[in-house]
Amino acid sequence: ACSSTNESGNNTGAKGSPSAETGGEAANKKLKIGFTVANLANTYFVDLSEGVKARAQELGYDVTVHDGKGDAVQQVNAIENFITQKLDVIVISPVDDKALEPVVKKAKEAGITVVSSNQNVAGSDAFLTVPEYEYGMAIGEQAGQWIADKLGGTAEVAIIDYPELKVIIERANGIKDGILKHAPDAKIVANQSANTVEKGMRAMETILQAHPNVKVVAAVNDAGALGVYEVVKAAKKDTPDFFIGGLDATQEALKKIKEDGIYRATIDIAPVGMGRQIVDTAVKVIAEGPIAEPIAVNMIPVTLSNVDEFIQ
Amino acid sequence: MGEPLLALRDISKYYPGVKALDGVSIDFRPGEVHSIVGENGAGKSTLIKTITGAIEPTSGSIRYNGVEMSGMNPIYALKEGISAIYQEFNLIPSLTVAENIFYGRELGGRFMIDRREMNARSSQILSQLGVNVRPQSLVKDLSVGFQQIVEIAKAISGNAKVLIMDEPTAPLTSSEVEKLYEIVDKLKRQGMTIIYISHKFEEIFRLSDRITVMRDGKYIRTLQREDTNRSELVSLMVGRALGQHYPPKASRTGAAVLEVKGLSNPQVNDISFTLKEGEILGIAGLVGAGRTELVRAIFGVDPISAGELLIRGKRVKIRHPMDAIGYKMGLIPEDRKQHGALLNMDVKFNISYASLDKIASFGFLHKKKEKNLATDYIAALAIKTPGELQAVKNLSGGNQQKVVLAKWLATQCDILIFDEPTRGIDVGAKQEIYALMRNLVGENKSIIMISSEMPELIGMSDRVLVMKEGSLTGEVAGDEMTQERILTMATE
Amino acid sequence: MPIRAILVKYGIYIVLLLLVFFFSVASDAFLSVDNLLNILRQVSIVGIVAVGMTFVILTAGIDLSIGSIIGVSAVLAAKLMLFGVHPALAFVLTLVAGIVIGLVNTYFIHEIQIPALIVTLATLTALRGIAYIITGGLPVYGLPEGYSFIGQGYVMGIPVPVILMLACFAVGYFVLEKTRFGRYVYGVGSNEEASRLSGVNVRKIKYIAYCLSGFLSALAGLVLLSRVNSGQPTAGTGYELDVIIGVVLGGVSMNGGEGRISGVITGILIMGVLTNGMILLNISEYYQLVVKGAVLLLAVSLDYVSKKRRVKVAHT
Amino acid sequence: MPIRAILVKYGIYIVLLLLVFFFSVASDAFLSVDNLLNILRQVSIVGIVAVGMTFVILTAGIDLSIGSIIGVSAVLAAKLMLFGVHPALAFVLTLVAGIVIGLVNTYFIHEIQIPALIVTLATLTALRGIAYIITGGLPVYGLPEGYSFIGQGYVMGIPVPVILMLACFAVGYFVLEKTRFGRYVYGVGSNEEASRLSGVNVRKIKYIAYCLSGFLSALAGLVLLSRVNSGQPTAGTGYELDVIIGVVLGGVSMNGGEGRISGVITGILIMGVLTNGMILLNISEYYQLVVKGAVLLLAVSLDYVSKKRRVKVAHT
Ligand SMILES: Nc1ncnc2c1ncn2[C@@H]1O[C@H](COP(=O)(O)OP(=O)(O)OP(=O)(O)O)[C@@H](O)[C@H]1O
Ligand SMILES: Nc1ncnc2c1ncn2[C@@H]1O[C@H](COP(=O)(O)OP(=O)(O)OP(=O)(O)O)[C@@H](O)[C@H]1O
Ligand SMILES: O[C@@H]1[C@@H](O)[C@@H](O)CO[C@H]1O
Ligand SMILES: [Mg+2]
Ligand SMILES: [Mg+2]
Repeated sequence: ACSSTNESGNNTGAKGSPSAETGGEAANKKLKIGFTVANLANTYFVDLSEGVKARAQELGYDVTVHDGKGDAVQQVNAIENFITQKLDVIVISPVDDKALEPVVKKAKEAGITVVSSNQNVAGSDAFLTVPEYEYGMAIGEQAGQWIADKLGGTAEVAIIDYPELKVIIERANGIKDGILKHAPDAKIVANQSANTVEKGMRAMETILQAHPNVKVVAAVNDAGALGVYEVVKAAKKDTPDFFIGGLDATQEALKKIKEDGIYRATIDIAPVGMGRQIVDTAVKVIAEGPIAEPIAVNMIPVTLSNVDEFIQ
Repeated sequence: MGEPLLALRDISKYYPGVKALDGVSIDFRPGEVHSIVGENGAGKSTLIKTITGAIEPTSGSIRYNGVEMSGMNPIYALKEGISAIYQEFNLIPSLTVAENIFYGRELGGRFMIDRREMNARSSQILSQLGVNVRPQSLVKDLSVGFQQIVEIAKAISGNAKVLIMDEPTAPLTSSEVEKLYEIVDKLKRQGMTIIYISHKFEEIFRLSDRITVMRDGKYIRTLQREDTNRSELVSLMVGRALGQHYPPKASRTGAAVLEVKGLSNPQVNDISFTLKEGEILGIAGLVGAGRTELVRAIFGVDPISAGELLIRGKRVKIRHPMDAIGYKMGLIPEDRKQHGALLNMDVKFNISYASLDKIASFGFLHKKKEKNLATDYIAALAIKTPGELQAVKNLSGGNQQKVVLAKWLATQCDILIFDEPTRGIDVGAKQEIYALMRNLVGENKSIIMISSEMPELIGMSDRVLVMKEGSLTGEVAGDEMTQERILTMATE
Repeated sequence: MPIRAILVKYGIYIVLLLLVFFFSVASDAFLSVDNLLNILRQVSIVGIVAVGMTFVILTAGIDLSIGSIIGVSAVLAAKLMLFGVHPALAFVLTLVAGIVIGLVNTYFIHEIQIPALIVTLATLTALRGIAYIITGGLPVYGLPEGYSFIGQGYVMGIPVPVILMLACFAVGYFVLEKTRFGRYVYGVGSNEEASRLSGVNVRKIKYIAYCLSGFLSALAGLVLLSRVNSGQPTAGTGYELDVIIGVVLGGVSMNGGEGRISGVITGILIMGVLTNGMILLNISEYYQLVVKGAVLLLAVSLDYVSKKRRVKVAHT
Repeated sequence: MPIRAILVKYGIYIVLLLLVFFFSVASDAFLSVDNLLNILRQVSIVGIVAVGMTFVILTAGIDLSIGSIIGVSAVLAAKLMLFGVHPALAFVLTLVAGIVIGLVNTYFIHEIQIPALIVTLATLTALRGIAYIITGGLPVYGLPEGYSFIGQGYVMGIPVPVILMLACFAVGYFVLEKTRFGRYVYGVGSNEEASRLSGVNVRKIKYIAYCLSGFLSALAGLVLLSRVNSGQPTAGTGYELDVIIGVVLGGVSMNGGEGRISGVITGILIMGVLTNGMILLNISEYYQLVVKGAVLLLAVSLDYVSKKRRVKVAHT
């Protein structure tokens, strides 16, 4: 099940996004692309790489996808190998942006086009960004709004974070600020780490013991939120005023939202579409030169009201 | 007598550089006790392992009960009533005595075991053997001697038709050995065939109907017990006649080298004695008397709770074998597999291991010196090995013991403690070791020797201490050193 | 009984009690039936696998592939059901797959004589690849309705995974303590050559141990699948460490031949109580790691120090 | 020499040659000086740690904490430098910290007699927590300019990490083959009690082995820090498996007392060549896992089968 919402990528609405046509014209030769991705154990990145692969295939390009496994060293290694292979384009979705600066410099010296995604590696020719803090803020605001509207402005809140990853720390901060923005009286009673369904379950089962009155849970991704969802349902706490929100707009989350249950919201960042856009951006850079401005992908909150547009 | 029960034909077993067995044919008759004798490395253990299928012979055939056996393996051998006590330790340390005795053929149903019944039957068997060991004890908590008794109990508890014993008495003292004789006699009366391997002539003549001699992997001759004698066996084994068994004792001994005063720990109790220069001091006692514990405490292996040690009149503290070695002491332990040899390592490694300081400068080894050291001792002790790079685990039991001896001789220490030094060693080699010990004391070194072989103890020692239950119960010297006297002191 | 003797005999159990006591005092939420069932449910997957691992380690082996078996089983069963295979059949097929993996492991370990650590590291790696290949890296959703019972259902108020785990422990206990096969598991681990010479079919014992581990890991994968309602290709990653910690904390020796199921349960519970208690106290993830490491070390120290003392006692 | 004998003696080296041959034919990019230096540089961190691990495993121990030591060292050094400590001093302090961790490991392993697996699993867990705590979970940036030399510099065209790794291997080889201490490492692993009775200071040997492992892991952490230009709290996660695979693939026995440094280099290179070659051939990540598992199994099988055959030859 692929969680892309917009295969074409034009729905991301990013300014400066090149169309497939300009790309096609610019690249007469068959490009060789290497893509090192932060962690393929994460569904989001699987989708992102699927998008890259699909678009490259349409254009007749070669792609090598490398799994960084959450280890910056692996990515340095991979980029070194890409340079030796004399690829035309290196795409990086970094575990850690700073870690890759020196090797990106080497790639540039070797005349290779470098595109960053998610985090910018200094020296890249273009950068597609998911601003992490804003991304967290987006779901935080949904939760805060819920508290303000349905819970009289106050509630016990649990945040499912994942401080083992740098970018997610930013995101969790965004969630917190988003909630407090609309519901300054909300009480955040628990922060627990989970990035998978199973860990989400374990965390929520225990949180419910310590804080049976939790009404709102916001999670740094849908996987963790789905775990929370299972637990709240099993504990029969799925009252009409309960709120669960996640991020990434995975198909499973969308399905839960559509059921009009306690899974209330997620945020779409269209990973497959973004993957396609990465390829097109590379083509554009080769044709027209580096793009200095970050290319922001759109973030669209998905709730019951608009979920049908995203479900496949 | 009639058909042989077990007929070996032309059995050979080759290892790289070693013909462990070279075309051996032997017949074993029903109901006989048939001993096999030969020097260390003659191939005795290898031979019996081919009988039980523990190893596969390179060539040759075995007929059992008139049937040709091909592809023998231990499971099948046991089913066919061939059971064996191997020379190597073959118990399960983490299981109880009873569980070991019935290991592989537990009492109970098809799936379940009946612990109560196994314990009860084990008690019976053990008391038959005249020992008082709880069937519920874990084997790993027993001393070597008791472990051996458990092995014997295990071998006789089934209803074997052929019972093979490879040096079963090596870790035992006289009273247990006596019990073993009775058992063997009884089993023989019941019609069991017993194949018995030993280096002790006393046992061989006491038990055997027939005796087969092997040398260098070859069959030499089978003799009727009545028709032969010790010196004939020895010369068949060694290939030449051997002279006087024990070398003459020293005429006099010198000053005190080691004084032990009031030494105590949980196993030994207020022990005091003196070892003199140029002396061989024997220690006698039954299994469990605490002799091993005493020398371990002296050597710094186990902690002591009271007492002091003086070396050449100076008080010393020994808390670790390192300290003991620093005072030029050496200990040849009784349990060579666990405490003596590094089995996976080669002969050279083992021989040089305790004296690396002598072949190294600033921590760097001189390979040449090391090799010479090893080859010298291989020659001096006539260690039977294809070379100094052979792994010790591939040597015969007796030759492993020689390697451990060599390790300590190489340290050139002044005070040597031998705990059962000739256990599992053949006559020829024993004599070499005896001569060597005498030479050492001749050079004004001193030796403490623990032995469970009374004749050896008496033949070699200048003086004998007797221990019982962790305490010294007496001391004998000169003409007073008789078996009876020592035994009375050891048992009271 | 003097305190020292109690410590000696029940070291690890006492650690568990101390932890329970501590968390009961520190958090109101800890000592409730609900929360205790939570803990049991949360350790159930690791617990089930630990029974198989106990057998393997007792034979002086090790099975690092269990985490990947969990992953493969979860996605395999999910895919089968999505393809319309009846859940019961999918269930059985997956368990069989677990056994087959056990066979492969044992083949290399026993016939080719490669160290178990290497063999199961290799299958750990390869099987994780297979889980990814089966799913294309994406979770498998859309399981049939009733399937959630194994992971989420209750029988008489007790979660089904807990019942499964307790059943596994009970059977494991029984087999190890009361049967011939159990004796041979200890015997093979303690002295393989002696076992062979005593007529024990060593090969068979090893095959059964690793196949049991494969089977129980597959069962755990099925429970996990049902518990999270989706087949995750990453499921079970890193579980080998949790399982080994539990088993060895419970007193099973890595050298084989020593240890008991009752200790293993306790070891698993210690880790479960610790995790649960720290979440209740809202301790940060970072400090949780430090505390876990420290408790592990202290718990085993207590156990070993008291055992060392026992040896000394035995000598007197 | 007959083919069989060559196989027996050089099994693992032949596997490496076969892989090199295969990738040279299959990919144009493989057999270039640049790429071979790439491979060496990419295995350098694991290689440096493998030397220490070899010592530890030879004494019949194991050190699972190495990955976390790498992480702690990287962030510790980074923080120290940020606080203005001179890089050279930060360097030395970090290496000392590695040694101290080795001391702690050995204390529990040797004095309290807890199995090394458990002790180092515990320190693995706790140290990772500490790495997170030091950094608050965020990478540490802003290292002084010159620092990148250790990880990224060259001396006469050879990358510095490669030089460090080769130096470690050379010293390791020398110590194990030529010195008294090396002998004792093998001896302790082969039979600890017999070694003690032979007057070997077993305690000292073990402390040195684990401290060496801690020291080299810290060194590897410093190289990693310089290579990625930032102190990552997650650095080194999971490296213990890579290191152990390399060491055991190289013929070092997990039971201690057996194996050589030359084999370890080969083992490490096999894994490095495989990873590099598969990226060059553009094999999908998922299939890479399967291939890696399979090659690992086959390589060790070849080695073991030929060794077994040697025994069989011996039997004939
Ligand atoms: N696995 C092996 N590899 C190489 N050589 C071996 C192996 N096993 C035994 N040998 C050699 O075979 C020969 C016969 O050994 P065996 O153990 O049968 O002797 P033995 O007569 O029982 O001696 P002992 O009286 O010392 O026990 C010895 O030279 C020994 O070194
Ligand atoms: N009935 C018994 N059951 C179990 N263990 C026993 C028994 N009797 C004594 N022991 C143990 O045996 C140990 C002493 O045996 P050990 O073999 O070391 O003594 P020894 O005098 O050196 O005898 P030998 O060297 O002749 O075997 C003691 O530590 C004691 O715990
Ligand atoms: O792990 C997260 C994913 O869940 C997705 O949100 C994109 O960013 C990654 O870092
Ligand atoms: Mg023999
Ligand atoms: Mg003794």
